[in-house]
Amino acid sequence: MATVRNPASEIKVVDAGDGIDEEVTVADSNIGEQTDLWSATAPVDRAVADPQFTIDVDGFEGPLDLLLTLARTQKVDLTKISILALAEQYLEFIEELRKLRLELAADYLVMAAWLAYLKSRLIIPDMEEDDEPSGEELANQLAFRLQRLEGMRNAANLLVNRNRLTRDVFARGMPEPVIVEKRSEFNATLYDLLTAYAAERQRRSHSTVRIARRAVWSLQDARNVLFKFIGTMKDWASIDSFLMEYLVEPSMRTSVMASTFAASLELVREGKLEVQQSAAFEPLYLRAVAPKVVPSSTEEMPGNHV
Amino acid sequence: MSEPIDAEVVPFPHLVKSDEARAETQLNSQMRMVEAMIFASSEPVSEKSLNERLPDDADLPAILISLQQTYSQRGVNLIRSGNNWAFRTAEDLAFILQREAVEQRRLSRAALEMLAIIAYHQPVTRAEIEEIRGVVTSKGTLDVLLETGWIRMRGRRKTPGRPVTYGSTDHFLDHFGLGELRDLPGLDELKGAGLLQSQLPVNFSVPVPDDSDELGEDEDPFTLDDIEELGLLPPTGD
Amino acid sequence: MSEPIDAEVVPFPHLVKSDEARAETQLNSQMRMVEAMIFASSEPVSEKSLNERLPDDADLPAILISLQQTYSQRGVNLIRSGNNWAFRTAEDLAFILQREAVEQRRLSRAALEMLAIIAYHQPVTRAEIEEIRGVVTSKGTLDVLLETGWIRMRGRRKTPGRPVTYGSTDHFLDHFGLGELRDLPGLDELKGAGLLQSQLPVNFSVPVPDDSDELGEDEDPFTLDDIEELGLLPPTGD
Repeated sequence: MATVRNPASEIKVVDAGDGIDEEVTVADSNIGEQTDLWSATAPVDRAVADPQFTIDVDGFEGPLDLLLTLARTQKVDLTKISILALAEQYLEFIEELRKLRLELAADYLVMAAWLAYLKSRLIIPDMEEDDEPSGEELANQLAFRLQRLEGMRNAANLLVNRNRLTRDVFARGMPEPVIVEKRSEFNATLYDLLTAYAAERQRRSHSTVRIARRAVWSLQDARNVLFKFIGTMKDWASIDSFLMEYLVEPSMRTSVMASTFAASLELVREGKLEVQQSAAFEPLYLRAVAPKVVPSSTEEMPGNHV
Repeated sequence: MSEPIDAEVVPFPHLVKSDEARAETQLNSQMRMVEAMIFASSEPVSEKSLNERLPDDADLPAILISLQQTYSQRGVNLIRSGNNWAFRTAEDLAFILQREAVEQRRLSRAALEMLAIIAYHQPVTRAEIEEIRGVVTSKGTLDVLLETGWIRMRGRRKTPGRPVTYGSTDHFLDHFGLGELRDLPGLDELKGAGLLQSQLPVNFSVPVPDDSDELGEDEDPFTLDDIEELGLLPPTGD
Repeated sequence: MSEPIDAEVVPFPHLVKSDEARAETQLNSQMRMVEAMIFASSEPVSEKSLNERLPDDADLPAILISLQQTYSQRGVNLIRSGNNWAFRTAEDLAFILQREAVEQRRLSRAALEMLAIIAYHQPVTRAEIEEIRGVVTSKGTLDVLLETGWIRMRGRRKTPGRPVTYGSTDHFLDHFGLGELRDLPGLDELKGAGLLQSQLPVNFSVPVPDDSDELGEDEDPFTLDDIEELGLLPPTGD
């Protein structure tokens, strides 16, 4: 059992002892609690809703975000963080998740593999003739990326909490009906232009797809037809013989055959139909199942079909 | 946690001032509120609704009179109509707003689409634009686009009928902040920005627009006759 | 070409008194014009378009500074964003204006993070944004941001593939009450720490974590005062 708490983030691993109720709760509330702008990525809420699946790695914006959250549990300035300890923590965390047999996105595993490599590079002294960056350099790179991400998080937070137009600060509510700007007579932004272009091309590309769509005979269609003929099928009859009228349209042929075959198997399972075929690729013969059956012999089978 | 007892508190000016001065400060602060409320409102504000948002002891008539005086010599005046109040440009300055008033026109969706197609697919003929858009182009839309100064007639395609080819202008690049035509985002960027969905037919492509101002091999320059016919002559004086 | 010798020069205030008075009247009248032009619009007005409508000899920067001072203590302030100017309600009056507040569109955390990266790192490509965030950008996040009008496609990076670069808009400055990009909160600190570079700065290093309890050369032991001040004493029962 391990519990780590800090005001910025919370990672809790609780082992109830029987290995089943193992629960991992991750709450990341590091940014923007005081603003209504962050759409809540509330893993906690999800955890409450579904106690069997209390970790949602989706709550993290990728492995770097997870690392950053873990780093905060070290309760130190990011510039003083132990990358080695952080790597171990990440690997442990991932291991913990895998014990729960949770599906993890590939990039979390890639990061785990990289951190395992980094760990080995940090522990084993660097070879002199090694061309690759040293363990320390790799660690610095990671630390840099973490600091940079955190820097941006903080910046975003500072930004959205400024006094903002239409929320804290207001423009003239009743502008006078005169346009003061005189940049050009026509007004359109590049974004307008691109949106229009993309939407237009998209629309046309879709209509192409629609034309290519094939008509399909549904299973239900096939069942309906089989039911219609089932009364007349006292004797063995080739499947083609009563599908003739539906096979006229060449594009429908495959679909009609496939659906009818599937439907006939279904009816066989329900005990309403019998199916027979002398060999692979030979014609299929169908017959209704009579309430009291005298088993029919193969001699009665008409053999005049191709 | 514990603060030193002799912490320095920023003194508010009116604390040490006379009652008169205090009243003035209060009036000032309430004037600011009324000023902001009238400014931000999308319609003239009633005295009732101003009163609702002011402290109970506020003397609204006095505030309004003060404000009106303050603004009386400015470029903007506080105007009363009935029991409602609004800011208005001073009447003697109306000329400055009207003189240069330019109507901003928004391009219709069809015009924007066409403009984009001309930009990406240039040099392109009207029939080709219609082929891409799948609809017949109204003559007016092309006229509006020509009026913007963002597109121009380039020349004539060397095909039967010798249709006019269209392309974009330098003014187009200027307006949309593009260094060159090749700066128009390509397929990957349009997808990346979420403007195009990712499921597209295999043969879907976004052309890289031709940069050169020079006519292509399949284009002819305009002849004198063309210029007359298409009305390309610069307007001459009466 | 030859100017009359007695051409009227904008008189400096220290000249003869009548000239001084005249200059003041002139400044006043031009202030009124600028005031009216900016006040009439709800959008920021560019210096260019202000200048176009002022007399040639007008000193726009001086007028704007004067106006800004005049309004600094009022309920409505004159605000600069980029090269544009607008009147905005004073920040401390937000509480009384909540009625006017427009429901803000909620941006996802990812979108806001991207917005910050674009603002602080601009011009920045999508790949660079993804590098900083360590994740692939979900489809449409950029689209949502573009729709806000706060970011724009700027151009293309001169590297293989010529990826589109993104940057912020004037509307972004206006919305977040920034005079210019240099006013971005925390910008200097980020720059100083080398965190706005795309590559690891040369001198960047993470101190080797020191597990030992012994202090480094650049550390002093806590004094008793520190311990009290920082609340390092073990909590005692109530």
